[in-house]
Formats: sequence, C-alpha cells, structure tokens
Amino acid sequence: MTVSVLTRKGAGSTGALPVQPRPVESRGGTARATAAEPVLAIESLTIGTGAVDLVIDVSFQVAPGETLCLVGESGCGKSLTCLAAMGLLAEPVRRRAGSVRLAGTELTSLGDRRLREIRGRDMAMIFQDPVASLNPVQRVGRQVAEALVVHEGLSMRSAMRRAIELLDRVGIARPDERANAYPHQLSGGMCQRVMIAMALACRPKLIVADEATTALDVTTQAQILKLMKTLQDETGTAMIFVTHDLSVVAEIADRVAVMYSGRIVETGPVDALFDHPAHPYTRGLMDCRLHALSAANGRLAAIGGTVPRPAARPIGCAFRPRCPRADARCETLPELRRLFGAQTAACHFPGAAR
Amino acid sequence: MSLRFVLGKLLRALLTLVLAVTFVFVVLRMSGDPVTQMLPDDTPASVVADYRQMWGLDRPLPEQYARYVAGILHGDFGFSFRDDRPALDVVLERVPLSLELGLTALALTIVLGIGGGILAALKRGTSVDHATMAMTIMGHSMPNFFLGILLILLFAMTWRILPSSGVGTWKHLILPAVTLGTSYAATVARFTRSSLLEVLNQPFMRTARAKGVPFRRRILGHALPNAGIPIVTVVGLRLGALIGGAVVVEPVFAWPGVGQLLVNAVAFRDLAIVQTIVLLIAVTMVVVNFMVDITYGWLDPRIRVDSGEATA
Amino acid sequence: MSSTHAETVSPAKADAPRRRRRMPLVMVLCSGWLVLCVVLAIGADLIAPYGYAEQSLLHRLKPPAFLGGDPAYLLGTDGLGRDVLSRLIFAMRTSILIAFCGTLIGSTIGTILGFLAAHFRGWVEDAVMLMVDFQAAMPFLIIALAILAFFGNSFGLFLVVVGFHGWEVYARLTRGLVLQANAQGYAFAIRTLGVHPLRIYVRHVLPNILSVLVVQVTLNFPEIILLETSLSFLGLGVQPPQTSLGLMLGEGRNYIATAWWMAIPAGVAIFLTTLSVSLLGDWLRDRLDPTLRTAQQ
Amino acid sequence: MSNAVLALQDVSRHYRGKGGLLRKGDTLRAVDGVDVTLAPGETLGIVGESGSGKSTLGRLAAGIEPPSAGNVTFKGKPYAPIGSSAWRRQRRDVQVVFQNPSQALDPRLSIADQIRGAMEAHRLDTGKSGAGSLDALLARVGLEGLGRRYPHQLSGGQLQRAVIARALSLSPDVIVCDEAVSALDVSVQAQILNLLQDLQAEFSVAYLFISHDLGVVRHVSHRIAVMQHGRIVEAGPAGDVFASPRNSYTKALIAALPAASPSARRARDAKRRLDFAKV
Repeated sequence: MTVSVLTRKGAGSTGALPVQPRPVESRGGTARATAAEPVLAIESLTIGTGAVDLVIDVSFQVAPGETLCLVGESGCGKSLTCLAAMGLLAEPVRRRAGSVRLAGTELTSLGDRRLREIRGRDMAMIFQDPVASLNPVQRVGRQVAEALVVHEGLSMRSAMRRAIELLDRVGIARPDERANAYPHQLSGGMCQRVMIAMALACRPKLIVADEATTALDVTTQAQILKLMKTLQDETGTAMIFVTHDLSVVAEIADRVAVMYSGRIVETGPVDALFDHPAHPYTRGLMDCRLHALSAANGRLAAIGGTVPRPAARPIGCAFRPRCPRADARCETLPELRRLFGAQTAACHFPGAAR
Repeated sequence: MSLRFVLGKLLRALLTLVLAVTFVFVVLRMSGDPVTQMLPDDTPASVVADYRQMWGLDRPLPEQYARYVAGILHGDFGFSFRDDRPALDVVLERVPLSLELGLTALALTIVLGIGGGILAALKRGTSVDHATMAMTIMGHSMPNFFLGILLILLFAMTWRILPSSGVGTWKHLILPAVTLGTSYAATVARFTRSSLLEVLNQPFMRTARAKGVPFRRRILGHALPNAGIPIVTVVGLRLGALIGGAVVVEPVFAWPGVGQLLVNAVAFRDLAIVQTIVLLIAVTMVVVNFMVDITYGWLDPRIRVDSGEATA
Repeated sequence: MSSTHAETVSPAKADAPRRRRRMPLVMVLCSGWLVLCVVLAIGADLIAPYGYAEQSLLHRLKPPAFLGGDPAYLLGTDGLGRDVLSRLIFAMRTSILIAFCGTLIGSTIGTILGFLAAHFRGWVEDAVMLMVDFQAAMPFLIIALAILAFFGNSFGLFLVVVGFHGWEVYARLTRGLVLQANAQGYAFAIRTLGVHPLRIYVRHVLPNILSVLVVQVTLNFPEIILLETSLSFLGLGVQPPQTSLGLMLGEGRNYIATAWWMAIPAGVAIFLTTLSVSLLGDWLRDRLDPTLRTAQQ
Repeated sequence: MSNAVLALQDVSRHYRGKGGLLRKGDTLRAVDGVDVTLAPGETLGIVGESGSGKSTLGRLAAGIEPPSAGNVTFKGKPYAPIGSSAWRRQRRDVQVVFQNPSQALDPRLSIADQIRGAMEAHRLDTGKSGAGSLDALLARVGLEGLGRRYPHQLSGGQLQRAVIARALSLSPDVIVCDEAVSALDVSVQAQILNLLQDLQAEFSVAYLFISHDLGVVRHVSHRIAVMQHGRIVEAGPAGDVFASPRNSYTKALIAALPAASPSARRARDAKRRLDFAKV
C-alpha cells in the first residue's frame, strides 16, 4: 500500500512520460551526439494494420553501452517495435505515428536511400532463426563481408579479410575455413555467431537482437549471451534485446521494458524490476517463472487466461480481464507513471499486494 | 558435387529410359501382331511366317524383349513402310528443322517468361503485375493451334506481312515460334513470379535489408540466385510441354519437322516411325532431366556440398 | 485489366470480410459461362436447332445471320451445309464430357495411388513414384499419340487415354500431403489414439486435402480440354461424324480464308472454357489458402 | 520398480543414413542402450538438448516407433507390432501429447467431435469419459462450453487443453508429454503445468515428461533422467540431480542455465571469478 501512495506522489510531481529529458532539438536533423544523448529514442510509436493497432504509444530510450530488454509474451508487439526502429516494417503493417531518433537523427522522415545507408552501419539487427536468416546459397564469409562492401566501400577482397577477423572475434574456430562454409553446414549457434559478426561489421551504435537466443540450446544460449556481453563491453554498443524469457533478462539487461498487448506496461532498472515488480503482469510473469535451482514441486501462481488478440483488446487496461487486482477504475486506461527511482508502471494500483 | 549424387541421378535417368523402351515394347506387342501391322494386308501367309521367324516373333517374350533392346542399341528402329527406308533416317533428317523451331521458341520463352515473371514479382500489386498476370493466364488458356490460326488469319491473310506456312527465311520462323512459345512462356512467367515472391518473403531477405544492402544488390545477389534454382528446374521439366506443343504447331504451319512427321505417321499407322520418335523424345527428356538435376545440384550448395560439418 | 484487379485481394481489403465474400464480377462471368456450357452439354438435343450431322447442300457456307446470312442459321453453315451453331453445341457436349470423365479418371486413380504410396511406403511407394517420374518426364501428348497409333482410335480408348493425363500430379500431391499429415500432423496424432488408418484417411485426411485436390482439378480440367481438342484438331482424336471443338476447328482450318465462322466460334469456345476454369481455380486457391483465411469464420 | 507400468530395457533406436544427408554406412544412434522404468502415477522427466534422442525415447516408450534392440514392456507385456489391431487397442493405455497442439488436431472437426472420435475408436461410451460426461471432461480441463469450437477458434493453451482432454478421455495409464508446454507462452505454460499436476493427482496417471527446459522438468518431475547422445548420463530423484549433479554434462547444463535474478547473476559471476582466481 505504501507503494501506491508513493506512486500517486510520484505521478503528481513528474506526470507522465517521457521519463528522460528530451534531447535538444537539433535543426536539420544533423546528428549531434553528446554523452547525455540516448543512442535511440522512440517516442509515441504506434504501429497498425487495417483497423487494428498492434503497437500503441510506445516510448523508450537506450543510452550508449546500455542493454534494454523488451519483455513480453508472443503477440505483445516486441518484434514489431524493433522492426519499426530499424525501418523494416513490411506492408500491410505500417507505422501510424511517433518518432524514431538514432543519435539525434529522425529516421521516420528519411528517404529509403538514407535509411538504407544507416541500416547495417549505425544500427544492426540479429534475428531469432539464425539458419533461415542467412542466405542459403552464399558462403557465410561473403555475407559478413557484404556489409563492409556496401557501407565502407571496401573491395570484396579486403572485406573478406575483415570478415575473417570478425568471425574470429565472435569465437568461430578456423575462421578462414569457416568463411567458405554455407549456412546449412554450420550449427544454429555457429550461424548466430555469424549473424553477430555481420551485425558488428560496421561498428554500429545500436544492435537490435530479436529473440536472438530463443531457438538455441541452453548451453549454446549461455555461450552466445556471454559473447554478446563481452563484445558489448568492448565496443560500447547500445543494445535492444527482445525476449520472452525473464531468466535471459536477468543475464543481460541493464534496463527492462515490459510490453503487454501492444503497450509498455512497466519499465525500470533490471534490479528494481526483479526486486519489486510494480505491474501485476510483471509480477505474474515473475511468479510463473520456473527455475531448476529454486523451485520445488507444487502449484504455480499462473496468470489465468491468455493475451488478447489485438482486434479484441479490452477497453481500458488490456490486462484487466486477467488481473487479480482489477476493479472499475481499470476501465480507464492507466498512464505510465514514475514510481520510485527510474521505475515506471502503467497501473492504477502499482505494486499492490494481491 | 558428390559422385554419389551424380550417380544417383544417372541411375534414375537410365531407369526412366528403360521404362520408356519397355513401354514402347509392351504397347507394340499388346496392340497386335507387328507383322500383320507392318506388312501390307495382301502379304501371302508364307511370307508372314518367314517374317515372324526373321523378327523372332515365335520366340518367348523375354527373348523378344532382349532382341528388341539389342536392336535399338544397334540403331535398328525398324523400317518405315511409307518411305521404305530405315525409320531412324527418316526421323533424323527432320530433327534440325524441329530444333530450329524449338530453340527459337525456348529463347523467346526464357526472355519473355523469366523477364515478365521477375518484372511482375518486383512490381507486385501494381498494374504492371496485374497486366502481366492477365496476359499469362490468357496465354496459358489459349489453345496453340487456335492461336496459330488466328495469327495466320491476321499476319498472313489480312495484313500479308508474314508467310503462313513452310520453311525458308527467318520470316517463316516467326509465327510458329511465337505460337509455340506463348503458352510455355506464360507457364514460366507465372512460376518465376511465384518463386521470386516466395524468396522475397524469406528471413534472409530481411537480413539483407537490415544489413543495408541496396535494392539492386538484394535482388541480384540474394533473391535471384535463390529463386533461380526452382526456375531452372521448371524450365527444364516443362520442356515436355514445348515438345508436345511442337507436335501440334508444326502441322498448323506446315513446318516439316519431327512433329508433323509424327502426326502423319500416327494417321497412317507407320509404327516404326512412331516408335522411333517416341524413343527419341524419351531420350531427349531423360537427358534434359538429368542436366536439370545436375544444374540444380550445382546451383544449390545444400545439395552440392556434404552437410554436417561442425557444431558450435 | 480490371478483371485481374478483382482477383487478387489486397491486404487492406482482407480486413473487410464483407467485401471479400462477394464474388468479383469476373468470377461471376466465368461461372456464368461454365454453367451455360453445362446446360448446353446436357440439353444439346433440345437446344440445338439442327442435328450435328444434318446436311443441307443448298445452304453451304452461309455466313452468320448478323453478317447478312440466313437468319435460320445463326452462326452460318459449313462446307456441307451443316448449321455451325448446332455443331458447336454438340461439340461442346463431347469436349466437356471427355474433359469431365478424364478429370474424374485421373483424379481418382492419382489420389488412390497417392494414398497407397504414402500408406505402404517401401516398394509400393517406389513403384508409384517411378511411374510418376516417367509420366512427368514424357510429354503426355506423345504417349497419347503412341497409344492411339498402336491401338487404333476408338472413342472409349480415347476417353481412357485422355483420362490418364495428369494422374501423376494428383498422386504426387496426395502422397506429399498424406506423408506430411502422417509425419508431424493431425493424422499421426490420431493414429497414436488407435484409430484405424482407413478411418483416418476417409474421415480426417481426405476432407483436409480436398481443397488442394479441387484446386488441382481446376488446373487439370483445362489441360485435358486442350489435350482433347489438340488431338481432335490433328484428326487423331474424336472421329467424324461425331464432333468436338477441336475437330470443328480442324475442319474449319481449310476454309479459314473464305469461311472463318466455321473455325473461330469453336476456338473461342475452347479459349473461354479453359480461361474460365483457370481463373476460377486461381480465385479458389486464394480463397482456400489458409494463410489468407481470416481467423474467424 | 517391479510394479513399473512402463519399462524400457536396454533399448536402442538406430537410423541408417540414407541418400546425401548422412554419409553412406553411417548410422545415427538416436537412442543407445537406455534403461528406464515408470511407476504408476509417477512423473519421470527426460531432459536433454536438441539431438539428444529424448523425443525418440518418448516415441519408443509410447510404442509408436519400434526399438532396433531391447525391450519395451507395458505392464509386463511388450507392444504388439505397430499397425496391428492389437497395437491399436493398446493405444488406449498410453497417450502422447506433442509440442504443437494445432498440429495434433484435425482442423476440420470440432473439439468435441475429435474427442468423441477417439472414444469411438475404442468403442467407449462417449457419455463416460475419464471424468464422466464429455462436457464434464471439457470442464475439467478448463474448456467449459467450448466443445463446439474448431481448432482455429482456440488459443494455443486451449488447444493443448483439448489435446489433453482427448488423451484423458481414454483413461490411459501413461501420458508421454513430448515438449508439451515448450511452444506456449510462459503464463499459459504455468496453467498447463498446473492442470497436468492436478490431473495426475485425480486420475493417478503416470507422465513421461520430455523437455529441453530444465526448469519445467524440475518442476513437474519426481525423478529425472538426463540424456546426451542417445544415452542416459544421469538419473535420480529430481531434487538430487539438480542439487548435486554428478555427471559432467549435467553440471554443464545446470551451469549454462541463466540466472534467476540479476543479483543471483552477480553472485554467480563473482563466484566464477573467484574460482578462476583460485585456479
């Protein structure tokens, strides 16, 4: 209960998001990256198709060297948010509103050509299914080198030399031989390393990893997570890491944004979120987590029901039908409000005991 | 490419060939006594008996089959009673003309079919796409003999700018080649479009976009090499349709190729000619299929290279 | 061009089920033509103004009524004074009958063989697939010609030969779909419940793959019409005095310069029929595609 | 374990390499000499990474794949030859729940019809399923009033409930759950796991629970077997295997698990640095 009092106070003093100060308006869209400036700033992003909104009013920022985890179950709009950040949304899904700024440059107003020059150079993406995400009829070395040829104007020869170095750096043994392999000759974990090498090729400011370890075995996942952390420490790249697995969040995140049915329902530093989840959905996710080293037999505190389809989203708080705490107030949409510290939640009763 | 792969395909090709020879043999034997069919009706009975012995028709079937195969291997395809010459000679002298027509139509198909298909796929949903697809479905539905007659009516009889039949100059080639190529090109265009669209939806195409690869490079470097594999296959495998089409189109334009010969031979039941042509086409198709398989393996590293090398 | 606009459903329209449910105009026209064909084929004796072999040497080579010919002969007459319209109607009856029977024969044989191959695997599958390969490798027109040459032409044989066209596609499709359902799909799950395979195939698998087979029918049917008309056009299929669309076109070819109305109507009829079935097939495929189907029905 | 409902003795399953995928003469030993027993009403968890042979083991145990060597016995009797009518009758006793529920259901039949179909195949009175009437059974798995729905009208979790209901309608002694909750969202996963545990208490059915997810296996299993390269490398009571793993592969699996919380991660990393410094 004390939490909810705090919330109201917090809400009164700071109001709704944006949580972090907006970057100074820069004229002409020229990048003026200062230390305080976030690498990526997404504001009021809404994505939809037909009459349905799939992502609604999503805002967040990622600082240099920081890892932001986007968490939520399938159909929450995590992947679409990432694709929108990369400017990769494909018809019939499109961005309806909102801005995406990369190091101060507004991406949504850029033409195809400028956007393409930025993709792969300033921001790169890693996908869930590494084998299918590589061209099956091209050698992997060449695929890594292509980014360098396209963005840095290297010849294929020198790009290949760099590609081999990159493969070495992501922990592929005998990189000069493996560069000549085709994707189907490599394991899933190896292909994901190739994808990472490809993403790193032009030293991007931001890497977006969409369920990058979900399809991998536990031991491989551990290796890839470790590799990504190490590389991030070395390069200072900002990272958005999409996952549905809270254990992976605990491994890699600095900050977390929890999404539910197209909206962000809670954000905060990873420790705060794990120690005192404020939104009932976050709390529910925490409770139905299974961990081999902690849990014993017994009933799980499951969240009843399922994620609503975007077309059949309830009015007000979308989590209302599944929420143990919901009452009449929840028929009005709760705004994201700051709680203590940097933690925010979109709930009328944040942190309330069940 | 592994030797195993090539040998496997070769075995399949040979098996198909054996099947074709057996098919002809069985049909030939089932359809009645070849002696009475191949000899004029008024042949005396003693001559028939002599022929039966000479051709080994009094022997058991397996032996007959062995003799038949041996004969074919020695180039003995029987005698054309209409020409009174070895059937093989009659057929072979028609082959160059049919090749000329077929290859022209094939070239037309590849340019129009693959080009149109790529164009339609890249301009998906636009009027270019719709127009191309409308044309392909019309080309596909149009009986080629009817198209041929219409073309003759227009170009040869009404406007009198092209000859209606026969061989000679390149002008004689235009109408038959266009007629023959149309429906084939339509099939190829539709297939090209759909396989390219499928590739464009693959995850690796999204990777290429995420990498910032320019459009042209994405299409030329990533999409077409992947879409090309099924396209090559279908162009090769559907070659049978082109051969079948030639059989119909050649008589329409009085093009003295193998197709016309076959139609006449069937009409006059000149069986030696028919079996020669059937076997010739079988060999052609088997060779083409074999080449397609090999090309497929050569284009697709998933087949070419032994899989299963390393783990992370 | 508006025709093809209607056949492809743009994603924006996909969200409006109301609009999708209505049949596009082209499809209405196609269905209309096919219904007309079937009506003409069934009621040919009642509808046709003359018999198909009824000659009137006094009225030879009359142009169609609308081109100043005799109003008694709507589409004119041929070289033997036979009414082109009546012959066209009877020709359509023959061609459609052959295509219908042919499709039925090919689809039944192919589907059954496909099921057998997928169920028994082993040498049964090898044998079926070898035949499929052979059939797919040889141009069917050549096989048909060879059989007709060796056995001579009779209507029954011709029907059977034409019927075999395309069986291999049904066999391959069915085998693939059944294997898929058996390997990781519902059919396997139901098998583990202890349900008899025959019951699985009849009650579960067949209804599920029927839509694919129906689409294949719409591809196969025009091909059979083209095959029959091609053979008849060459004089190797349907024999006079019977008539078929191909035969009419073949007979009219010699008069093309003087009496084009003998050949052109038959050609147009073939074209419209194959076009209608193909367009309907395309449309059907789009509608039956589960990825395009809305989640709720 | 003399009263075992299901016993696998020295069971192997080998696949011969065919065509280009595996080189000539290679055999893939998917399962290689495995001994497993399952007591009535017990849950045995099988855990391993992809390619460890755990799914093949499940299929052998369920009798839907024949072993290359060794014996699989159900209540002391071996399975009848696959496809025989005796085998079909035996299907009633051992049910399988697969990973992808939408692939396990006929898309063209309603949920109730599918359950009815399964019962009719065993000539069971559709009024008397494992939990009474069909409606009662559906209600029991949380699908009250949804019997007339078609698979595409249900969510993934609901589909898996339907599959479980269909399995339960035949009152089996054993249900093999092959990655039964892996494709589900975490919140739904918890619901299904709870359901499975409740049903076990109610109908005393034994589970062979196969999963790559150590957390899930740990949660539901009484005993656990860890598989690697077709062999069981460690087995024992669930708590023991995780608390004090003896096999090095089990240790590696557990070490690779992501941390439960950021603080646990820091503690673990600090410990590893310390261990590294000691060495």
